[in-house]
Amino acid sequence: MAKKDAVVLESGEKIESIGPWTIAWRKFRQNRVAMAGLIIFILIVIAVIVIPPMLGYSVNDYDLSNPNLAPGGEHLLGTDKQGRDCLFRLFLGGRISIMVGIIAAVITVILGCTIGGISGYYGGKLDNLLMRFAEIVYSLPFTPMIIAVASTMLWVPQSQKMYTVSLLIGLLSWPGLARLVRGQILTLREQEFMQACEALGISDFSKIFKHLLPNVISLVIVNATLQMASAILTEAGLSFLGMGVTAPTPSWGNLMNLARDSYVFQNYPWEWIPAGLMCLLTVISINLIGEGLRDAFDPKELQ
Amino acid sequence: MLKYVFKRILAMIPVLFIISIVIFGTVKAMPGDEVTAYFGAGSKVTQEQRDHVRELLGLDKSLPEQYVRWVGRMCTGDLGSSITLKKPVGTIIGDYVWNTFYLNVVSLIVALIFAIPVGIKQAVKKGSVFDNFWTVFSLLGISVPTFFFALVLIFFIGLNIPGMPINGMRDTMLSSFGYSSIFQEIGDIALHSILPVIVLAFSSFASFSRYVRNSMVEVINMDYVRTARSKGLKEKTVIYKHAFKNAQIPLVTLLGLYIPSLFSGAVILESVFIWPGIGKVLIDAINQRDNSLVMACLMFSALLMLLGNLLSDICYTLVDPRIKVDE
Amino acid sequence: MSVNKKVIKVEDLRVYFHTKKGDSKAVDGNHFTMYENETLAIVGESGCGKSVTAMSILGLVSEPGEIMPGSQIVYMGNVDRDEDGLNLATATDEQIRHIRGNEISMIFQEPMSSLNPVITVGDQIMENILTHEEVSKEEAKQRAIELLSEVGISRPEKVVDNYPFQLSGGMCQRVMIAMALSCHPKLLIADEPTTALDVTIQAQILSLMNKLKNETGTSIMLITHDLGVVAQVADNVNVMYAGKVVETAPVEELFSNPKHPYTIGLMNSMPSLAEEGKRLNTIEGSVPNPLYLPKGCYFADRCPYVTDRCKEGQPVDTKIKSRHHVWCFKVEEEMKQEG
Amino acid sequence: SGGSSSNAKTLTVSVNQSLTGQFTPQYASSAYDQYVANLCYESMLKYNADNELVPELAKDLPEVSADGLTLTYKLEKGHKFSDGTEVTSKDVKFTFATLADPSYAGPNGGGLENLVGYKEYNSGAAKELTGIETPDDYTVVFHLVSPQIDAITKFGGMGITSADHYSKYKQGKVKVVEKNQEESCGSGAYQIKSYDKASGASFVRNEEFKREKGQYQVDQIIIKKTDVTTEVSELKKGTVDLIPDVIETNKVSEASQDKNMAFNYYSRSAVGFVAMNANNGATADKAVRQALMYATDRQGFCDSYFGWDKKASDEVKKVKGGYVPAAYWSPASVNCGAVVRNEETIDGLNTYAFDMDKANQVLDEAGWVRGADGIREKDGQKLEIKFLCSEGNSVLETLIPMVKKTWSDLGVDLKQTTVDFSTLLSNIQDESHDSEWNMCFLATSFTDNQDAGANDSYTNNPNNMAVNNYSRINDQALVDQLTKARADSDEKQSKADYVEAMKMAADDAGYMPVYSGMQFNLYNKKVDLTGTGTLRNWSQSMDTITVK
Amino acid sequence: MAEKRKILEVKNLKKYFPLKKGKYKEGDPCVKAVDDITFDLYEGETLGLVGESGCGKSTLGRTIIRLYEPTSGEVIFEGEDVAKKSRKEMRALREEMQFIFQDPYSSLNPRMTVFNILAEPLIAHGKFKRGPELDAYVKDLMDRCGLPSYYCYRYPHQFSGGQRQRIGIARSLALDPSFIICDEPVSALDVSIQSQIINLMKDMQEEKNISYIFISHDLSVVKHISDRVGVMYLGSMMELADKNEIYSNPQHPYTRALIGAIPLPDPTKRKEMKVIQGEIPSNVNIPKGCKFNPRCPFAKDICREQEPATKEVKPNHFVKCHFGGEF
Ligand SMILES: Nc1ncnc2c1ncn2[C@@H]1O[C@H](COP(=O)(O)OP(=O)(O)OP(=O)(O)O)[C@@H](O)[C@H]1O
Ligand SMILES: Nc1ncnc2c1ncn2[C@@H]1O[C@H](COP(=O)(O)OP(=O)(O)OP(=O)(O)O)[C@@H](O)[C@H]1O
Ligand SMILES: [Mg+2]
Ligand SMILES: [Mg+2]
Repeated sequence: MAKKDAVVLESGEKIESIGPWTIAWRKFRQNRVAMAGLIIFILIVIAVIVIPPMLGYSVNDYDLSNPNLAPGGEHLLGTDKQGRDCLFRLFLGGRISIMVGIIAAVITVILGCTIGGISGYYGGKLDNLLMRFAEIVYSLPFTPMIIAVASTMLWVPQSQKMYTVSLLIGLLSWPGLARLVRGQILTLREQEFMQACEALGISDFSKIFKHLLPNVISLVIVNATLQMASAILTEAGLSFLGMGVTAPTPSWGNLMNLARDSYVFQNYPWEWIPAGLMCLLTVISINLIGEGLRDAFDPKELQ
Repeated sequence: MLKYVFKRILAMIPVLFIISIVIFGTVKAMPGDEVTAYFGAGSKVTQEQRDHVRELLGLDKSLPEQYVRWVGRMCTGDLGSSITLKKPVGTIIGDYVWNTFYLNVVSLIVALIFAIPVGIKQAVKKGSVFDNFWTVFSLLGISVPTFFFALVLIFFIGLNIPGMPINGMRDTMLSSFGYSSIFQEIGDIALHSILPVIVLAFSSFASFSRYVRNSMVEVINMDYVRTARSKGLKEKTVIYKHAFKNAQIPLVTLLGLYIPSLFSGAVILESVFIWPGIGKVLIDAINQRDNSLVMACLMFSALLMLLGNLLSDICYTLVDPRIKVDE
Repeated sequence: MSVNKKVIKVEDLRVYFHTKKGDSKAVDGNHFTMYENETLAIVGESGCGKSVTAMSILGLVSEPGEIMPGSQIVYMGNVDRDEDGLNLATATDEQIRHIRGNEISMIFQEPMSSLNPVITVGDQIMENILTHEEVSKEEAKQRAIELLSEVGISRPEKVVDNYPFQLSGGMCQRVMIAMALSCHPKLLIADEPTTALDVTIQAQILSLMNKLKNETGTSIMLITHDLGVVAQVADNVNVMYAGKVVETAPVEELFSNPKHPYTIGLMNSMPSLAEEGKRLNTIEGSVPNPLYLPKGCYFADRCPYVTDRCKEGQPVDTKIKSRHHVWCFKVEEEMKQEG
Repeated sequence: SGGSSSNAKTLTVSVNQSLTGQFTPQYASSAYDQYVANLCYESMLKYNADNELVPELAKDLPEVSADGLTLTYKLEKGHKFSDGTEVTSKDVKFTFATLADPSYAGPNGGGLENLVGYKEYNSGAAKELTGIETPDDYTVVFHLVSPQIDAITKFGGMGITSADHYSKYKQGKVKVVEKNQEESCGSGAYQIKSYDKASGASFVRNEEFKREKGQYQVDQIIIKKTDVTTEVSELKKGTVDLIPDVIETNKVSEASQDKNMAFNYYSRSAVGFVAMNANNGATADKAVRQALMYATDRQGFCDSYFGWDKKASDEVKKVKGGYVPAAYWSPASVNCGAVVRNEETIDGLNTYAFDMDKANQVLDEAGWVRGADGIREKDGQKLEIKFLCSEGNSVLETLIPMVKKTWSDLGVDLKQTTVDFSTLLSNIQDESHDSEWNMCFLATSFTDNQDAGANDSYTNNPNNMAVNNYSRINDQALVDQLTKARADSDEKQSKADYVEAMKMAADDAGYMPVYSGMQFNLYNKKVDLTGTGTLRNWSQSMDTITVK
Repeated sequence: MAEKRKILEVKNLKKYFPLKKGKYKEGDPCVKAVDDITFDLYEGETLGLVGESGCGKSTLGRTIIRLYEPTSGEVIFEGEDVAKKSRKEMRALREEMQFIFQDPYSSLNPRMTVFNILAEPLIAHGKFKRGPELDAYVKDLMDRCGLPSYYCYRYPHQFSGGQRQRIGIARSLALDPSFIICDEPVSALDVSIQSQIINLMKDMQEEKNISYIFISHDLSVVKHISDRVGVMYLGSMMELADKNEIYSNPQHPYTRALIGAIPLPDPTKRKEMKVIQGEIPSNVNIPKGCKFNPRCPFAKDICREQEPATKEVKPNHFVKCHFGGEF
């Protein structure tokens, strides 16, 4: 029997196999707000990938003869103090902010899933230990950590410093997700289909990868998106304080940091407001996607 | 109950202990020299003087020894003294933590005053225009970088309204040379709080209203709400007494978790608004490598975090009669 | 047969759920009448609209459900025999609130989840009394204690201060009953009051309800899908299928002379009624989705006697005997032939 | 701003870093804490607006013995501390004794080693600081081990604290001075009223202070902590009256646009420079250091960085915001300042004007040849420069892109990293990190008009090298020359020797002076800010500052 | 019946759940979910287990099949002690003993197609490789269980409760077991659907000569399907006998009460229901003496003091009552 998604009977009745993924996607597609979020996010990602090379500048370009130009003309968003094109830096910064968000979310998800999964699946002492560990990590502070870690990477090229930031955000934000995954696995373990696996003599491997994981994955996906949104915000905050991504590499956070110059703050709002707006827009769109996914994956409506 | 709390606190000790090691390690791993911080950057001092101070601060000892001494002193309640401010750390924290607390409490109250009715109404009118509007509004609240919002507020409001203070907690003139009355002082602080409270309350409003809404949505379809209706109760009683009373259980838990953060402060916002709070002190201390102050602040917030968990569990047992912790 | 006073008369009750996929016709043209001092049992498969019918009487149908215009739920418990009652389908919120818990009260299927977990049992009973009667708190509490002891709870003065989670399922159901009875309702709607309970407890609750009807003359609407329960406590039975009553009859009549193919199928599929050691009778297929109801008889798909006519139109009321009515083409034809 | 005492004249001064609360002259170290020390304490001598020393507590400039080993200060009678006691010679001796104390751990104790008896007192061997004699209440005599040209300033410029106030002080117990510094007891015109780290400090008159008519008209002073972002807005709003010591042309531009704002300016006694680590890698080669100096368009940088914004007023556009110093030296120096400020030229001083050909030539000659990737190398070593930058530094944001370009044209592989300031300091103030960096950017300011700062900057004393000699230049001839210049008791001779040293230092090319500039005070028109100067900031000029 | 082969012997089986976390130790406070139960099961027969909610029916079933580790006692299946098997051996044994779950919703993985659900155990036990043979087998299995085979790529949520229960049955039959424990397979279903499932199970039994342990709290269902019936109360087997024997001649007061409480579906035989008072005590504080004594209308002093032994009042009729055989 070939794998088919639909079988049409002689009577004309169509037997479709609508999987949970299909359902989620259908529901997501029907959710206009979430779709709007997705489209905005995709547009932002495309813009962030496409616009910088289109403008043809490079990070190190500067033009001291044209500082602080107002938007319009050759520089659509004007220039900053070093005569760099604001539009270029805005989108390049976006690239970095989003990258940081993605990497941090990936790290969080990997750590959160593994640790939460192990904790929930094996339980007992190990669980207790890991949850204590999560508690400890949860109460660790960002800023001194960032400084300490950054110092060990003194001569890593500037453009790669962002990885430090994303690594750290990822390393410090997993406990929340780990707890969620653990909780989910604990409830799943109580579900009868897991006991059915045991009764059927299914191997641990299949149990984890065929039964547990697919059921956790939707939770993880939802949280990964929300995690990404919050990682972007964290990065922005750190960079705003001058502890995250540092100039000349732009990021939305350190572009907003330009507002710390009172003159720029008052006279050249185009140097900092767009970064804030883009950041806001991105985070909102990701949050919308996350909410949409949460609704789409809502198990209540599966059955 | 007391026994339970006691047990929980006992269980916190090893965790705190490990946290203290990590914090100590991290702070010591930060590059930068306490001796330099001690003299202030750029002062011309000889190596001899530096060595003298190094000895004075106990930095000539090995790291484990320093750690043991630090923990030992902490256990006796001595948090050490700040090397940049030359004052006991305990005093410094005591001086600033209340400003943070005040700001956060006011914002929290403002946020709750709006968030609870809005969240409830959203849940009751799920899917309506009202619901959608506030959903988007609160989504905005959790998505906007707070400092950006603060800057925008200052830019558009603070700078344009004469007499609207854009930073600080009091008018320097008045606070320096004395208020004429307590009311003037209160008024002054209130005026200065407007912008920071808007920013903080906006973000807490966002998360709380979402929280209230979601837990109300869960609760509102419960069987007992239907039972309450079937008794002929007024809709208001049904919603507020029966539904909200249940929805507030997770909310109270959340509040329990939130209370410690009332003390720990929003670092960035305090910087932007020059709010004399503990977050600002911490960030300055980090930048200046005032390590004993940094470590004390971090331990303080870690402790608060753990206490928050405990508090939230206690709150839980207090509001929810189903939970009993006699064991 | 002496005719008791009518308590409620439901006619052409239609409750639709406006879902995204279309209108879900949970109840579609239901009709029945209830009398004082009688127990009406409503039986039927899961999803056939029993609960929705009950809820619509008290106006508890929640979004996206709607009691369609034209539906009549005329409550006559508080008026004299020949007077017009109040149509609950069109009554104002204020009017319905006055009826709820006072004239008509309701017991739900899941006793544990139907009581508010964070309010004491006593408060929940008192609340009902305080809403509808002008009494002091102490009096109300006293009444609550009395009610609890009436429904057979030992040490009621302790139980009033308990939270629902401290009581077992059976006790909770008794609390629910006490609450429902607290204002001496004319009509008690019990929506599967024993389904979640064990047989021994079920027996306790059922005998309690019987006692109640006999002592206070309250009319009871008992929703269940257990024909055994029906046989034991009901006076009249409505068999519902896909949002409609398909057969209604006094209980003895129904058990001795079931007419509708669905009723017959239902009875034959009960292990307790089946012949020893034999295969059970089954009704193949399942209840139609209320979103996509066929235009003919809703049971046509599963009916062993289906004819073309059944697939074309809706069967009409066929009277077998006094108070025994069936909605089925086959029975209609049989009746015609007979006479 | 309005206040409770409505007719009191108040001056609100903005600072954008916190006051740390270390206000006694012995401990004040940051420029902001110094403001407070200046307001509350007096020293024997101070600078006037023309950078000349004039007496304050002293009656006159001190008498210096012919051998340059004894300095005699005569105190003026009638100066009183805020607790009412008179300032006498014992207070002066007390002040220096605390600085020499074995337990003293503060930033201002350097430079006393040349005082007779310092070592003995400092090590605890002697109970008395014998190098300072107080023959009577109004005479203080300092005895030096060897002549020192800057000793007059050194001793004269120290704020004097009250011995009576700290009567608990004993040798080895200097803690009593360190405590409660926010309760000042000085003879200055003002007294601290309140202090809060986060928001600033306020001052009222010292009632014991005898002022001459027309002087010290301001009744109250507030030092208000502001945020860089809104500092100028606050000036405009009127919540601060004065933003002192501004160098960012942006801020000046902005203030200049406002009709209610005024500004004054004078040259700033500070230099921004790149220190090149002569202890590590390519920069150990003098040729490389020189070539990099040639290959840096510092004039271009200054033109851009100190250029006026389009919106700046015409008046301010006439002022030149910054210039390239001719050498790494104090612009306020009496001997060499004029050279640094390009007002004088001297023969033989290499100022390294931007010249790429020259830069290439120097490297070619030194044997650095271009490799396949365009990067020069010599003996298998790549010409790689690790440049440590401090974060949030607007100078670097302009400078780095510029040098990236020209240095890469030169065949240099520039690696740049940004760290926070404390990290930067810990890296360069410790020789063990020398192998990790080649360059860093710093700025330093000078508080006197002496050349002796150079002695520190080029010291090869292993005890002081890492802390003060960032470039790690170890040039014995230069050190000898500087030591000689400092020990000259004759001013002329000293000047000649220092000029000679300046040329030698320039040849060593350890420091690349990048900019020096004007210093502006931005203020409200209701303030009259006369009397400020290069070595006299607003807090030292309160005698002449008035508020309407 | 005696000539039939014993397929399963359960001897003194106990399963205690400790109230504290961790492993059960002698004397710990615990839930005695299964407390010393002994019975046999013969080839091709159905043993019904009835009892009120929480009396340990499911736990017994799960312990037999070793989803729970027994606290003590033996489960001998085809002559071998199940409890002594290693994990690997146990897995092989799973082919022979299977389980059907109560809840048709949570017992099927929502993220697998019916085909995968059914094929998984076959592949896991190496009976088939992926390929046409497997397809054919699964299709056939579905047909036998009354599921159209074209449904095989559907997901569980696309089925009704009855159909899901069929899938569950098909899954348990996939490995061709000789023994199946059915834990309330029809309780969640409507009467009309219930009868379909019961018929299916009976058909399968006839076809393959499978032995069932059929757990239910519905006495009429048990009566219909079983050969013998066991009545459980608070973890103990109160009475075990042939079905006709137990329904016509119940010897334990509890059994009598249970049977008396069944509402007869005959309106002409309305009886004043013989109601036993009280409810099941929690199985943490098990009453002293006979477990049933607090509710027993015939309780004597001895019942309150001494736990009765299991007596064989007639051949194959076991009663755990001091007065067994006297009713
Ligand atoms: N809130 C709702 N939204 C949409 N459909 C609903 C809603 N509530 C009930 N229905 C539909 O109405 C129909 C009748 O439901 P109802 O609860 O009355 O059935 P029931 O006969 O009480 O069944 P059960 O025996 O399971 O209690 C069902 O098909 C159900 O899907
Ligand atoms: N994993 C477990 N941990 C602790 N206690 C348990 C566990 N499983 C069951 N129990 C307890 O054991 C007792 C027997 O439970 P079991 O589920 O076997 O009852 P049951 O007879 O199947 O009831 P039901 O008819 O409700 O399914 C109950 O009191 C239950 O609370
Ligand atoms: Mg129902
Ligand atoms: Mg069970």
